[in-house]
Amino acid sequence: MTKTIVKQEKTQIEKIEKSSFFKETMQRMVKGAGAKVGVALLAVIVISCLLADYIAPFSPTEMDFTALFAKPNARHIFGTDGMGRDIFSRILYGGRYSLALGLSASLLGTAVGIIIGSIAGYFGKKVETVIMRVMDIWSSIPTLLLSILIATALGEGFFNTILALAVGEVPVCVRLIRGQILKERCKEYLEAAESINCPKAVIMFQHLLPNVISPVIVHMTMGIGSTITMAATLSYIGLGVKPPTPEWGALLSDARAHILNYPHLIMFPGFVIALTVLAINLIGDGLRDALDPKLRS
Amino acid sequence: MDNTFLSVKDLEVIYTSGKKIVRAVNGVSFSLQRGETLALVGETGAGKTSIAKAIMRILPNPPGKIVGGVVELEGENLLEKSEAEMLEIRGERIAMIFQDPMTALNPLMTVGDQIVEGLRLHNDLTFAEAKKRAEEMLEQVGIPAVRFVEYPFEFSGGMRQRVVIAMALACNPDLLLADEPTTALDVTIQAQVLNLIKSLRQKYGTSMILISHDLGVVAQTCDSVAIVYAGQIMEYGTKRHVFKNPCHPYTRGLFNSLPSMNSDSDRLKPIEGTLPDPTNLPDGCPFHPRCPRATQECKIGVIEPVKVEPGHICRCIHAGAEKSVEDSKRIHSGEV
Amino acid sequence: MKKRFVSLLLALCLILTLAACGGSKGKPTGDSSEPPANESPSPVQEVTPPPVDTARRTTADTDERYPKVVIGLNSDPQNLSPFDPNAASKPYIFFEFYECLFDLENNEYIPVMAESFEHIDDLHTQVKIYDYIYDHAGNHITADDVVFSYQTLLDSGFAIKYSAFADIKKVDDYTVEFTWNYPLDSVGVLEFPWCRTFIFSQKAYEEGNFATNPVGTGPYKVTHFTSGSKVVLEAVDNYWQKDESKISDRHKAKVQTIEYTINTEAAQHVIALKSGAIDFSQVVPDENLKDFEGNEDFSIYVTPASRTFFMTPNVEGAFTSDINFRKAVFYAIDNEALATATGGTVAAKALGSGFFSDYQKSWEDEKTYINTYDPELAKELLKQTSYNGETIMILTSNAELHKNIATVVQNFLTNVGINSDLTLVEPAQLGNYTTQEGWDLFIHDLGGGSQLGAWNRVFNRDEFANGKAFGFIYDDTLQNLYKDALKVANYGPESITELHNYVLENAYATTLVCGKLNMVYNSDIANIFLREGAYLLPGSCDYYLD
Amino acid sequence: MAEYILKRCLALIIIVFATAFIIFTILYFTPGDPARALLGASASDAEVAAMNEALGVNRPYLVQLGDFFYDTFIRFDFGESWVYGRPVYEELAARLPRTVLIGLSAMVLNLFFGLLLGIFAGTHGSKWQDSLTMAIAMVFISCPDFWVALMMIVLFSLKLGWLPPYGIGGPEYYIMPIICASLGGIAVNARQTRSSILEVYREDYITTARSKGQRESVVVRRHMLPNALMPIITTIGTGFSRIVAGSAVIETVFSIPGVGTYMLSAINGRDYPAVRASVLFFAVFTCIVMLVVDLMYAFVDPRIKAQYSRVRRAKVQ
Repeated sequence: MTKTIVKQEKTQIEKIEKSSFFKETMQRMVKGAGAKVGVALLAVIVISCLLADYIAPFSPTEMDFTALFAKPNARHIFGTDGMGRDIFSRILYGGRYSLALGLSASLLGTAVGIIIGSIAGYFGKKVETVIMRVMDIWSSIPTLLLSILIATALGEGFFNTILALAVGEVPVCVRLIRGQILKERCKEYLEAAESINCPKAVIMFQHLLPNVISPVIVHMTMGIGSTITMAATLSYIGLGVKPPTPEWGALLSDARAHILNYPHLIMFPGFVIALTVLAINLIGDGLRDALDPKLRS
Repeated sequence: MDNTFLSVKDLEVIYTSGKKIVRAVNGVSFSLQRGETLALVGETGAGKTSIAKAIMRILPNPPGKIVGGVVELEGENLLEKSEAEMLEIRGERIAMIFQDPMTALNPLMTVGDQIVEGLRLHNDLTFAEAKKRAEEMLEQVGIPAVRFVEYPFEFSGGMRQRVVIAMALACNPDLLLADEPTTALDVTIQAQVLNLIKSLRQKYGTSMILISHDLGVVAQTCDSVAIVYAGQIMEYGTKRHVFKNPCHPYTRGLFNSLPSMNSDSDRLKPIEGTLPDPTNLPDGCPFHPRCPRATQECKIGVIEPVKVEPGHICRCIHAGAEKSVEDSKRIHSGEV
Repeated sequence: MKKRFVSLLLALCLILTLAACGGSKGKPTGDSSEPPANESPSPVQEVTPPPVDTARRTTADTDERYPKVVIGLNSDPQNLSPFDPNAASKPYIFFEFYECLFDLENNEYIPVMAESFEHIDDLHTQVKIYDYIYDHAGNHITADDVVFSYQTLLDSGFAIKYSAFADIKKVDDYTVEFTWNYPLDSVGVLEFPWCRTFIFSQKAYEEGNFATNPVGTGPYKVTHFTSGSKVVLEAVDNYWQKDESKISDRHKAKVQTIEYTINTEAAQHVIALKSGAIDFSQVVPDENLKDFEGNEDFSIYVTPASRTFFMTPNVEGAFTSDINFRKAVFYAIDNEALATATGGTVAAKALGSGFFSDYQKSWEDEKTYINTYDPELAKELLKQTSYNGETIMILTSNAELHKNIATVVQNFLTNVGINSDLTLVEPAQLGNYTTQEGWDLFIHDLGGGSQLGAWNRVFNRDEFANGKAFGFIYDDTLQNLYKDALKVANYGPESITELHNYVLENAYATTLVCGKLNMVYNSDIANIFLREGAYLLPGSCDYYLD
Repeated sequence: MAEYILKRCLALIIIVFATAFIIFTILYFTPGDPARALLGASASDAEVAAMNEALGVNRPYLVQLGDFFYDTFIRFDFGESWVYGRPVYEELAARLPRTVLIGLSAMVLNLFFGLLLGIFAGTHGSKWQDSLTMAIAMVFISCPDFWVALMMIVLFSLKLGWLPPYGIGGPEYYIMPIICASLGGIAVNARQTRSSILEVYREDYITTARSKGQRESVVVRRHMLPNALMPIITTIGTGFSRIVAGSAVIETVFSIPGVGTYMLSAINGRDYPAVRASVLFFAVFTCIVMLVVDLMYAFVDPRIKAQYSRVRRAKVQ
């Protein structure tokens, strides 16, 4: 009789392990209507940008001088810009840059933030105060200014822009992680891990991080949205990616002089940016609800 | 039934989440004499708290909804009362104590203010009079009056539960609903709190419904007991009936899972299986999937409560004579 | 959950409406005809302003002043001290309230504060100034003030193009003597020393801060300056030059108040014009010009500007050292299409802009790589070079017009099989890159007092630290041709054409487009007066008074 | 409370010193030089070199650093802006009111409408009101603010002609810039308020309050809001730095001469004194706002306030 009970318990435990943390979050997340719309929207946008070579009717830099400032018509769905380039194709090709920019800048910023944050959170005392003071300094300089200075110092280009955008993310992320770790630090499982003297790095990244990571993931997804808008703002003041890269921000800043007579130049890129950021925020919301421990029980 | 103080008939409560409907309470009926204490006993999730909140009509209204039954307090049906009238009743005639003292008090208001709030809602006292009355209540629950101005975080768990009790009994209610008041406390504090509740009840003659899953606490404080399972009362009777002669298999299962002092059996016998899914309750007796004595009849139709002896009913077809006390003892000693 | 889904669809159409309302609202109010979808708008070359309606009374006839005019500028003057008069939007404003000894008109020095001048010998010149000059604060201007003005400019470091100037000293109360480093035999050498150096009183300069409230001697004085937003000038009642005959057209005061408002967005200028917030703007985008055609409240005046976009090859570059490659590149570019694509510019037909007096129309008659677009020829020339697909580097600034021109040039080069990459630097730092290695083609714009003056920063190797002309050219013939053309003695069509043709033979540079002034102004302004053909002098324009 | 403020002010000074050092170093290593920016493209290289010498840009790093620290922190002389030709603090003082006006009023709008929308959505949890407000908030977070600004200009000044398109003057010039600056913030605040209210909605002390027979409106006002708004206070700080970052763009579109545009033109023109001064201004201003926010937090949250008063009270008893 006892053997059967033990067997029964084991199968139950195995079942739990199989549905890992990630799969479970995904299942719960997709349940929410908002997240469904978000995922669908983002999927459409990302796929169409990746397949730009096949979908886009024209190459992004091809100039058709007979059709300058053409209004949206059969041949050019979104119309053309001042140099006869097809807006629809430029948005598709541009999407790669904007999304890559937004994603990598957020990832870079968050990754650096996590590392510094966990060090500050876990080691505490002197290390923590020093790091937190540095973060105060870092966040006291306005993000846009920091990006401008970095972009000016390093000059134009894709990777410099990523660095310039990621710089703003770090202090916020560090503060978030440290706050979370403070909550977790008093929990017993950390003392248990220390008691069997497993190395500090393992404690930090295997035990501590998974419990602390969910608000950071949510913050990061929200961050992607604002990073894309920030990339657009950087291009707007002439510091973003260098032409002829059709990054969305560049499209907007080129179009602003013609907003009166050729509104389609600014309308479509603005609209697509809004949609993408909306989709990302919806996913962020879905993630937050899915990862929220209170909702989990 | 002349001085029946509270009578609940066929109370039904449901919660809606998304498309699914959770049937928390499915036709509960019981009555309470003035000054009497009734215990609602059952596993967590059996619907005990929903019954209490339904009585006071403070179910969180987007998900929870009372869909049937009558709750008569001294003859007046509370379910038909308007919200304004309920405001008069809550705190004045019915009060409630909650399970986790750590979160039951507003962290940003002083303890005194939270008691005064209840007092001034139901009797027009000036702040000074209410303050004096609140300080008296604090003294009664064993807290020095001078701590009136302190905040909840400056109190221990036990002390906070005393404050909650003071707050509940401040307006001298007729009925006290205690939702597992001592679960979150350690044993020594638990005894003090129970004695405090008992002494205050005797002093003000307050009748009480105690919700608990701890049979020890029930035995120590209650007059009559109702065993609740999946939103229905399986067995109802005086403490003596239910403890001495448990006839419903679920009640017996509860008693069996208690470590008894005299028998030396090394393993406890838990009731197999888990609570049924409230969104699609099994037909017939909800306990039949886990019941060792389930037969075909148990699985179909509605199981009517059977009067086993005066004042002691049991909702089980096989509750009849043949399963006598010895049998339960045998199960008890673990030969089966 | 369904409700949440519905509301999210709502969010999507909310964005749509916001965008659409921006879009549809964008339709110009006028009933201007929409260009049919695929026919591209024809580039507006030149529009002459409407003739003055002699029937109406204008300020030309009387001394009465037009009350107020608001001018839209698209860059901030930032600093009103009397140095560096060519930066940002200073040239539009300074010449209303500051004055120099002379004015420059077609390479001649017209006396203003100076009564007369006399060359003592090759290296000395004496200038006599009027003895009744007073500035706005009532300070009497004497020779001491003139010397002080020059000395202050030299100390400030802003004294550019002062190679000829050696010294200045006072002769008597109203005469100063200039000493030169070399005989003044080249054209326009005194443009900066005599016509760009403002004279002000020492007392006023030392007591106040000219950066925000300057005290000049011009027909207007500055009454309000908020950097980045607004400058207000008021006409001076007791202008020092009482003798009407001596007041040249550039020093009139026909409007009482001039207000300059600053906004960098071209679209904002159009909105401000339409809503009446400003009376004049010269940065109206090409496509908006037709909004104002046929509208009697506005007049349009479009004229080429002095600014010309040059593309200079690096003669020491890997491929650009080969003349055939250079010619292939130049023939591959269609200036007409480039002008239409970048908007607000006119195709260049020769090595300069028709705006200048010393620009010869005859240059446009011969078929050169500037005025002919021949991709086939370009491909053949390319075959004679060692180029096969490597990427060359085009360098320019990230200013709007530079960026667009470079992008279109890049496209033209790709069409003939030349791969190129763009490097964009900050506009303010572009000048530094001329002597730095690494670029193959350099797109930059040049302005100046005259065509020859404009070429100074391209062909005169003395201008550059590395002793080579722009594009690392070290060619004595080019240097001598340039120096000879400058000589006053043989300054004329032949010498400048000889230089022009020599450059074209060696394909040392090409021009792409010339700037264009798209001026739209309130029809109350009868006629427009442009100093040196480019900078509006509101005080000298005529206004209808009825 | 006093020594908490003292500790923070000390930290402020350290932060200012550190920021000054960082900005100086970044500027020192930025390519390009001020003379070329000042003299323009037509100046010859010799003249540019002479000007750089005059500006003292070629002096060794440490000498310049020493000079800068000596001037700024001892003589409190921020130096003269090379581009504007007047002392930097004078220009900053002239431009400060405009940026502060837009910044602070945008923050007030943020807080007011953000909370209003958040509470409205939170208290009507998972009903259509909640989803609608969140949808609107989502829209405004997603649109880049200069795009919204341009759309508003087209709508209000061109089509309807109610407001002037740009520039400074009477209050009507500031309406659109303030709205644009606050839109993003309102959306963010609304979302945060909503989620924090939903969290507090589930707390036990809310049910306790109801069980005392308290009216729903009073439960919301006295029990729910104070607890829900606690975390919101901290987001005011981050909200502020978001507005300051946006000020440069808003000021460019509406051509309002504020500290944002001043900083932008200073960076482009390599006007080192102006860049250093305006960055220091932003850093100090942000730190002060952060300090005020923390004090507000401490003042409102009894747990922190009690720590200080207990120390005082312990002495008293």
